[in-house]
Amino acid sequence: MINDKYANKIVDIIQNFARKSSLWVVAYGTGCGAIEIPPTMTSRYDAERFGIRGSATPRQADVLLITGYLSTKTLKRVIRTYEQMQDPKYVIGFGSCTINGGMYWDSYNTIKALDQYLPVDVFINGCMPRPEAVISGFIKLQELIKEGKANGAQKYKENLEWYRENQRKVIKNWKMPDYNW
Amino acid sequence: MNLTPVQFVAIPLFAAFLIPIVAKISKEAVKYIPGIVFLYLAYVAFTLFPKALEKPIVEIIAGFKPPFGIVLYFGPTAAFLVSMVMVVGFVIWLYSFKFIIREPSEKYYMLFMMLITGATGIMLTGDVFNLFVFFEITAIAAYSLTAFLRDKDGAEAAFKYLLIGSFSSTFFLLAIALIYSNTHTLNMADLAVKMQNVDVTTKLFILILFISGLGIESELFPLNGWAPDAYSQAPTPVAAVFAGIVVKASLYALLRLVFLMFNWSEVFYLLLVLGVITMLVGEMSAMRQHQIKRMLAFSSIGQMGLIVIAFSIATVPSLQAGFFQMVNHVLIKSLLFFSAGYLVFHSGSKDISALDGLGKEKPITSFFFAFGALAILGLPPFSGFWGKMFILMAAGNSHLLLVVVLILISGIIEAVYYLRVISRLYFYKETTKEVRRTPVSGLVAMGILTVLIIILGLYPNTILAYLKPAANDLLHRTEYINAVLGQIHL
Amino acid sequence: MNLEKENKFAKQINETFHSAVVKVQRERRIIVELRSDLIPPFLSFAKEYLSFIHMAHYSCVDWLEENKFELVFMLWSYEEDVMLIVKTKIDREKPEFVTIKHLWPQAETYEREIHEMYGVDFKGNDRLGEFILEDWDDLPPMRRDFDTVKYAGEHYFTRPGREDAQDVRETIARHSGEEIPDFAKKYSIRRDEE
Amino acid sequence: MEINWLKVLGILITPVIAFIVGVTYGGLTRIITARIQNRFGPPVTQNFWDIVKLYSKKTNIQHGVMQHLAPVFAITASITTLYFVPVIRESTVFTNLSFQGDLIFLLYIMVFGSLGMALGVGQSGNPNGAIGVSRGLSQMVGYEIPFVLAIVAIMIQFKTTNLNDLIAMQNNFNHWIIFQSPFAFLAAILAFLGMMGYAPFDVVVAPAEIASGPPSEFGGKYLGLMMTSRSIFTFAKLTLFTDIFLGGAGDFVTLVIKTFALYMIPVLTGIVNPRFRTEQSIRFFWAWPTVFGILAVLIVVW
Amino acid sequence: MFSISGIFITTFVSGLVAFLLHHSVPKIRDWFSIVIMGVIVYAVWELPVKANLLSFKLANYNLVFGNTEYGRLFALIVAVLGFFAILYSKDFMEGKPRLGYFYMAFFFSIGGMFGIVYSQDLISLFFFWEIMTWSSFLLVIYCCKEAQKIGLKYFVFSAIGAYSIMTAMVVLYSSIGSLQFADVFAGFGKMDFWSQLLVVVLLLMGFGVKSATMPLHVWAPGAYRITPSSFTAIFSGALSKMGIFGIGLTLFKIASATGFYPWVQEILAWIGALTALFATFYAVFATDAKTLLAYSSIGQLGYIVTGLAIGTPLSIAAALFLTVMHAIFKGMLFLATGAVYYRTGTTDMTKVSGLIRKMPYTFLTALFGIITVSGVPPLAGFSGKWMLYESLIQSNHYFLVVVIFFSSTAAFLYLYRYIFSLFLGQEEKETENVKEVPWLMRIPMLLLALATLVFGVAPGLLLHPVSAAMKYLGDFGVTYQTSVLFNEWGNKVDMLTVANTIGVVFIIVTIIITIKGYRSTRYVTTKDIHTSGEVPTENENLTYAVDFYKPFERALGSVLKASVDKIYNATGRILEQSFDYLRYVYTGNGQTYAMYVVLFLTILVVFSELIFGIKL
Repeated sequence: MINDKYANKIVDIIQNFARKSSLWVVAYGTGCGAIEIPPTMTSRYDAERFGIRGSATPRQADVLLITGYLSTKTLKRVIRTYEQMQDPKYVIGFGSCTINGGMYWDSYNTIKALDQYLPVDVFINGCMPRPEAVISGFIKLQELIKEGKANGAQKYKENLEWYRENQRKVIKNWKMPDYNW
Repeated sequence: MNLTPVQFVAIPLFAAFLIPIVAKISKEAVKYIPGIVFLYLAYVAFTLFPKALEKPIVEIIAGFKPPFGIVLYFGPTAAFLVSMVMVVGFVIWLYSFKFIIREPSEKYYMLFMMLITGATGIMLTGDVFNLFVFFEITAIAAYSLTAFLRDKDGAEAAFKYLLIGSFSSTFFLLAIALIYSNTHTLNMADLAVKMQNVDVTTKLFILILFISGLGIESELFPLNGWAPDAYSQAPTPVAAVFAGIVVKASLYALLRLVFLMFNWSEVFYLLLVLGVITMLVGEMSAMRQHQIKRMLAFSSIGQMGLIVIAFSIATVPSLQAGFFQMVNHVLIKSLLFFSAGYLVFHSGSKDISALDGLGKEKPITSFFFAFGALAILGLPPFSGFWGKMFILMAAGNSHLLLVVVLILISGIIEAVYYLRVISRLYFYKETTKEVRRTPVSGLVAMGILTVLIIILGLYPNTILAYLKPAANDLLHRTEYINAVLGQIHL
Repeated sequence: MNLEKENKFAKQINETFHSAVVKVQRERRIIVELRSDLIPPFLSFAKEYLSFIHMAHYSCVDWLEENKFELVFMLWSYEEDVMLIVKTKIDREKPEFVTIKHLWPQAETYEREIHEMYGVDFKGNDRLGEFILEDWDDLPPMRRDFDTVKYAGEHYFTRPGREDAQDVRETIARHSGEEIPDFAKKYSIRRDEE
Repeated sequence: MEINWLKVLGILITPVIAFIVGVTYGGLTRIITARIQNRFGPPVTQNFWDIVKLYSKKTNIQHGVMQHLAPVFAITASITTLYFVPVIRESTVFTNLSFQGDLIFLLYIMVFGSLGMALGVGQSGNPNGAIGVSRGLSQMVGYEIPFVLAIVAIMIQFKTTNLNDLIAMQNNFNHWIIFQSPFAFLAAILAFLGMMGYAPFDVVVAPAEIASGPPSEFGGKYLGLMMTSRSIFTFAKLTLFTDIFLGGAGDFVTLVIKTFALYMIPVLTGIVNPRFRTEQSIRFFWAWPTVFGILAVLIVVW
Repeated sequence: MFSISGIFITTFVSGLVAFLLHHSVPKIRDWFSIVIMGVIVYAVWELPVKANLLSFKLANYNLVFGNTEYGRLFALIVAVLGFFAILYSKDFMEGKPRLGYFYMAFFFSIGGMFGIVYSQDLISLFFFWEIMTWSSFLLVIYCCKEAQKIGLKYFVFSAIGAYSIMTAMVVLYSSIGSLQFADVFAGFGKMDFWSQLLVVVLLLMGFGVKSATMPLHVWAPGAYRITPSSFTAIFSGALSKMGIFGIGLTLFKIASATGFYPWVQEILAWIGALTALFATFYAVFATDAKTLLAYSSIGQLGYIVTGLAIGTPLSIAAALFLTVMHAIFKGMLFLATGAVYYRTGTTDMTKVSGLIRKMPYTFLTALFGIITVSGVPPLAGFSGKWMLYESLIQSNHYFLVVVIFFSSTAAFLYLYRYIFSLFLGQEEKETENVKEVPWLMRIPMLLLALATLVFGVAPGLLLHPVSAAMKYLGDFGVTYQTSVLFNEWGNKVDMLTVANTIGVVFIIVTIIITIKGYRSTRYVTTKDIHTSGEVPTENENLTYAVDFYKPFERALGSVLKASVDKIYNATGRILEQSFDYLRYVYTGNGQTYAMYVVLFLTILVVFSELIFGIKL
């Protein structure tokens, strides 16, 4: 419609601002870290100040929060959930387990590095991270979004082959619908 | 040859004696005799009918004038009934033509002719004792026909019939004896006059005897114990004969006597009550029958109840309705018995449950049965509709609303059991068996009945014109008396 | 210590099952060791006659050295407040046992778990399919001869920088001065030593 | 035909105003909720940014044409309802089409959107959505009784079914129907609680059990359109209630005050209440609210 | 050709001809029926309006047939719906057994209905009423063994209804001496109170059976379910209207002359409303689509009865309007359900789902159908409902309007369930290869759908014949313009404005939402849904179809447990058992029979004084 460069830029700025100020987190507690979400959301830390809100379904959500360890069984569901989210979408790795396996480093049933399987925009360290850390992670994400750098979904789309290969290595019985966008 | 009412009695009787003789020459020829007789007599009946409408034909037998001699009274009622008997007789003969194959047919036809003799005699005679004689002829022929198949059940049924029938004869004879001892006459018209002088209690006793005696043959509850067995065990055409001829004739006799001699409202009230009870009991019992012919027998009883109701209302429209329903019942019940006969014959069992899926196997016969069932329920455009309607209207005109309701309730019960059979015939089982044919004569017989039912249903005026004189004739005894006795005083 | 009711139970058990080795461990604890083929009748006996109506737990222990699996049943009597621990040993090479789900329906779930984690086959239980693990095609993971570190190393990408990670038993051993048995060493070798 | 440009203007800007007001109310609600929960709460514009974000999603998915059209149904119903409700009394610009309809018509046109939404939800194939619809419809049957009783009471009391007539009758403060027919107001406002879907009557969307229910398969522009519709619809409903019970509004300030006051009733109720199960909420509506409704009718009749 | 006798003869003879054709040249059977039905529609349309078109004397009764505006309205419903149904039948019934039988019964029932609406005396009305009854009965039992019990129930209830009419006729005839409408209407006022009451009650009962008014509705759900859908459209759309036709006549032509008319109105109105209410409840919990529609029919007929009973011009207009609308939308819905059955072989809502992409036209029909039934503007259902509510309020039936409104709201429940279960939700594996129905089946459905739209925008088109029919019923006038409805307080709804507003907004928003991000909008299958990350397998269907309204059921509690049907069934059972005992009167034993004879004689003798008044 309007191909003017500046107009596009303005639209981009507005859109990025809107995306930044409205982060809906899909309510999917994968591991023990999910226990830190309630204090983050409720009156003590009140993440809603930053427009962060829970969302019941991946269709409406913007942010996928991987709260801690991820067993292979859960990974399958997480991938599915991630793929059902609408672009633009962001992944936050939450806790040590998503970074290097944490205390489950030798478990026969948990993955050790999340970014092998999903494009992570922000990692939050800690076992488990305190709400302050969580909020700071979110704010980092917001900054990235505002600058237009939080393009994990883009990365995923472009390197789908690689991600798929990794995913398939872990999930033996691969029966997933195609990711078509 | 001069056409006279006496032929109705004489010719069948003659034919009945002729049949064994002819049988000696040719067994085949025997079969045609009753047909010829019926055709001829039907011709006679229809020729005499207009005359009878103008003026009742009274024929004196053996020269003695009434009240001393024997008279045959061929009034509108008799003319109507005789015509009916002849038509139905013809159809039944047509049907029996192929149906009676296993047994000596000459005996069957002989008995059949005897029965017709008796029945027409009942309808025509003007003499109480003659009435009794004809009554006995009919009854005896009927007993033997019941046991015609010579099996155990038939014999048992016939014996029961005989047992009850003998009560009937006894009561009848006793009544006649009482009448004669009190009035010294047996001529009915004369009796009607003279009975007025008879002591009331005697009269009442005579009446009770008549009702009990004739009520047995006309299937009034609780005197109709013989009927279900006789109907279901006798050969199918015989059942049709019972329903169509025997019962109607004896009902006519009862009504004639009552209307002539006991013209009291209480009598009609009693008859009404009996009619209602008969109807209800008949229909209710029919509902739970497992054998189709027994079911039809009980349905017959119910229908008789309905007819009795119509007559006992005792107004011109009601009598007219009664006659109409009589015709209906004769036609429809014959059709039902005929088709049921072949259905039972082919299913090999008398049970209703054995009829599953016969609709495919015997399409035409089943169709006739279904047709008959719809007709007897009083559904338009079949003749049953008008019969029921006339009766209801007549009852309504006499402000017998309760009777109307009861008739309608019995109609609902009737619907239930007839429709069940239809369902079984067509929808319970999908058979892939070959179509099995019914003999042509049977189909023709049923076809005639069907056509008659439809004609009467679409255009009841066909016979309605004749019913009013008949009703008048039965209702107004003075005309009868004048017609019979008037000749003397002229 | 009043062990009257425990002893009573022990006596009753001994009277009925002569081969049972009954030990009253302490108050409210009775341990019974039994041949594996006598377990179903014994459990039935305990439930019907000795009032142990509640099956509180059902588990399995891997005795690698003896080449046996030990099945452990824990039954509880509400009437006497006594726990009955029933132990039996079955063959480790071809582990088979019969189901007891007709006695306690909840046993079915325990059996499914034991089947998945140890590979014990329960005759009569028709739901021994996939339970918690999804698409598992290796040794049953709770067997002691299953090398979880090796498995994780083979199957999962391991981020470098975790070289100092070690088996918790070793750490405990080091701190407490306890000696690690030989067989255990086999399964707890430090990565860098390997 | 002469075109009244003022009316055209009204038709164009009324939905926009309704949207702005509705979105602001939504933001305020969140702040108020937050304050009551001892939180700070999001900015007032939060809802607006939410909607903008949803519109600027880069991908949108739909499961079929009915899902595609469902938000259209919803917003059509919202805007049509708005057009048939007199927004500002005796204003050429803001009466729109209200002279063409009446109360019963409004009751029915309000369902249009829900029906379309329900169809779209059905096509999404998500069982949670269907469960939500099932609950929503059941609950609707619940609150419809007191609401209709209230409306009927008012209609027979004032012998009119036209909203404009009703407003005209309430020209004075003490002629407001809330004072003339308090029971009707009670019944209607209790039904209104159910209509707005705030707690305790929010079992329809119950995020924790059925994943937000009906809209669970809607995202991106579809959800954005739905939220837009909801904002407009909220405003339309509030205006309708103001018109019926509070004598309408002569200017925007009055309108905002009255509607906001009305809006606070379900919002504040919602904040402090847990959630009813479906049958509980139905039973609730069939108890006291219905009694109030019947009382309202009886009082009018006698 | 365009004489009444022509119509009758054509219909009935065509029935027979179609039967014969089935057995001789089955190829032309269908087209023959379609052409004939088309001719009949034309003939009915062209038939002049005259009270006495044909009269003759049959069996001492004068039978009169004539075309009144009132009858014409119903005749047109029958003819048009019949035409559509028969058009639909060609493909729908293909390959089914007993087609000759089907067409014969079909034509006969159509003919019966013509007879009813054209008759000007009670005898011919009853005559054709019975023809209609048994021919439709034949179609009820048409399908299978399962249908037999249902058919019997239908027949028994029909018989109860018909016999009530008959009894009323008997009473009327005995008091007035004629059964012609002209005489009956004129003479009814002079009858005594009890006869009047009896006649009115019996007539309403009789007609109420056909219009499935509670508590005489129990035959309807089963019968509607079991008949072939092409006939069910007629059954529910036209045949049940005969009851309405009769109720209309009874109320305005007969009962209005009596002193207790207001009572009759009030009671009937409440019966109608309660019928609507309870039928709606039952419909909500039905699991079979046709049962659901059957209960829906009962409910809708309840509205119509209420409308008629109120008896203000607006309410009668509403009732007649709804009558036509009900014929249209219930025709549509049954045809659509039939289409589903045609392709999937079942109408069980728990077994079929997700047909929208396979059968879009059928879905469209069903969609229009449910929007019309629910009364949501701009389709035509709204006009009827609106008039009904307005008339109820303005005639001071406050609680009635609440009941009606409530059941109308509850109707959303079952309507949504209907369309959701059949067409929406996830696609079944079994219905993978389902295609849209043939064009001959689509055309009737789509035409009817179009009709709802046209009448929705311009209700005046339909109010024209309706108001003409009302003129026949009495001095009723209703104000209307082509697209504007007026109530009695002078308020109005302009349907054209409404439709325009909705249309314009709808189209604009549709365009916007379609253009916005058109490239990035993707279609995904209904299997691709958010299920907590679980991937449903191909054979797994997650459509929520069983116990759809469990919460509502819990809220209603024990209200639903009460069922008239159970009472009827129990009565039937008890009666049959008692009849069974009666059977033992006939023991088959000769001695017993002889004893009966003796007993009879004895009773007559002993109680002679009681019986004859003479002591023996």
